[in-house]
Amino acid sequence: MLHALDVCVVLLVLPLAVRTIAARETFAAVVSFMAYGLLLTLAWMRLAAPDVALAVAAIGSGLSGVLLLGASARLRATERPAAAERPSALLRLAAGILSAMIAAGLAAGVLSQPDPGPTLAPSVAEHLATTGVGNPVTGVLMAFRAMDTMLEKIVLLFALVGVWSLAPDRLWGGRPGPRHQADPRGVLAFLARLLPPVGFVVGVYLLWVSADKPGGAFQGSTILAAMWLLVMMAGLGDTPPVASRWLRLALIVGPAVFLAVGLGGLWFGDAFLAYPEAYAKALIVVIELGMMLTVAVTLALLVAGAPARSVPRSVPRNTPRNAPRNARR
Amino acid sequence: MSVALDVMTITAICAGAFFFLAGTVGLLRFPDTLTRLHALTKADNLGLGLVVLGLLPRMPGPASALKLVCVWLLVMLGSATTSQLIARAVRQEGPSA
Amino acid sequence: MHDFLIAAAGFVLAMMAVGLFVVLRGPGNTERMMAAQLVGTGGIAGLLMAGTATGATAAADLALTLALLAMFASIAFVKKGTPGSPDAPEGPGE
Amino acid sequence: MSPTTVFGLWGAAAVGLGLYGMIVNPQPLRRILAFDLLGSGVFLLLGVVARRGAAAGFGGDPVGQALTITGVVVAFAATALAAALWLRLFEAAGSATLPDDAPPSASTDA
Repeated sequence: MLHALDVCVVLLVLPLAVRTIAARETFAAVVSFMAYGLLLTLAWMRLAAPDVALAVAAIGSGLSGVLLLGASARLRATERPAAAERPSALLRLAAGILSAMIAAGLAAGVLSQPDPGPTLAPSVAEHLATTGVGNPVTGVLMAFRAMDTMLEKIVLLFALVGVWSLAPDRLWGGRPGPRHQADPRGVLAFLARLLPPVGFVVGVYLLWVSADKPGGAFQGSTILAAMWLLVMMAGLGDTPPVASRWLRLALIVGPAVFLAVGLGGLWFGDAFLAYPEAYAKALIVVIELGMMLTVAVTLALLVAGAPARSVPRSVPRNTPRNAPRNARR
Repeated sequence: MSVALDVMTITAICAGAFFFLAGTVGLLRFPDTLTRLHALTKADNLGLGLVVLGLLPRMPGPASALKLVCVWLLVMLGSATTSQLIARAVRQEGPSA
Repeated sequence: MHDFLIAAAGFVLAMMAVGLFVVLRGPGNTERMMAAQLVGTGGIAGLLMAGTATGATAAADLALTLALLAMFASIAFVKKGTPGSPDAPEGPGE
Repeated sequence: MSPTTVFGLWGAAAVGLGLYGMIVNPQPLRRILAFDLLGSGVFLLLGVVARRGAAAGFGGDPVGQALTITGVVVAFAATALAAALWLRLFEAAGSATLPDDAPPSASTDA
């Protein structure tokens, strides 16, 4: 019965994938891809990976949708000229054959996997007790492969620096994205006041349960980022200027804490990022809290984009909290 | 007792599935955007609500049951808000269909 | 009961499929957005039913996340062309 | 068919479709979408491998799952960076495609 459901989901998802590639209008492709992402989370549940399902769900429905819909609205003018540049039939045929061959090769690989598959699960199970956490995925992310997780934080920061550096010189240090305006007594503002507290609770909950049950710091911080974006989209708060000092601090606190704990491991323990066993869980929670703040801010700013509005010269550095908000441009 | 709960689960979930059917049919058959929006909210509110109601007796404890109710409340909040926003956009720009 | 819940989940997914494919082809972007919304709700319902049937407790947390973020796409859809918002200079205009 | 086979085939198909879209679609945002589709296929294949490594009471190999989470976040960062690049190119050049025959520097002073 469940297997029939799996096949149903795949039959539902393949046309969506085809539409994502082949739909005539970009908007239809984006919506197809969003629906595809939702079904993808169901697949991850069926693959016994609830942590991944949560990450895919949070990123797919909270951030990707906003990013892609916004970009598709702004790039709409390019649609017609781009459609005229359709590659020749020969190139399309060649690309089709190449892609089909690669897909067939992968499918053959899927069908001929060794049984039992290669796994590191037993060694994770063996050493999980030393980390103090019960969720093996959290254990891998925060202890056994902590180096990867730390470097990934830094990759996120680099991506953000890359996005920011696309700003024209005169706007450097300014605020990203448009200043959204909405009726302060309207529905959207109502939602933006009601939902963020709920989202905050759910985000922190996901971090907290990740010690023993599916959840995680990424998943939680993605939800926090989405809530911040909601406040910005409803016009209740503006994006902070890129030059703001508290923002920079929030952006480095996660990697900094991670690095400090890692160096502490070198000092007190026997290796970089070696946690003393008695404090392992406490240290992991401290790292995760710092990481949550940094990742949430980074993800939200990645969606917000490059600086697009300059900050008035009179208030060069810090957040001009009481400056008139509408007189920006 | 457990038979009564089973009957309740089956009845509520069948009713919920019916509202999903109704929402889909409405989305396909109704003449303009605003009425289609109306059909959609039936699936959001009643369809999911009845499914949640039917699943409540199957939950292992009150905490999980509460979580399920929260899911329903959040979906209702979201669907009510977005319906308002979409309807407003349609009124400003004229129906798109 | 297990089979009933799975079958109900399958039914809801099938409903979603029907709505989706007719509407994605359909005329207006608003309809497409509504279809996406329907997929979101149907996905949550199917997830809860299948999760309850298989005893996957994480399904409730996942449904909570999806429910919390379900409205974001629609909000972004409504926001993008709001008149009066000082769009970035590179914006193609209303 | 077992879930790993079904979802593995889905992953293979998504990789193929995404690759085709990335080569063929001239519209930049569509290429980003195709890239994400390709990525989702790769992650699914990873998830299938992890699922088949279920052992020691875990539903799947936690190492593979953890790497997938890392990958999902990095893929999102790449998507955001790519979208920002295209938007900037469009802003500077008034067009978001790179013509095949023009030198790349021509697009900035159009």
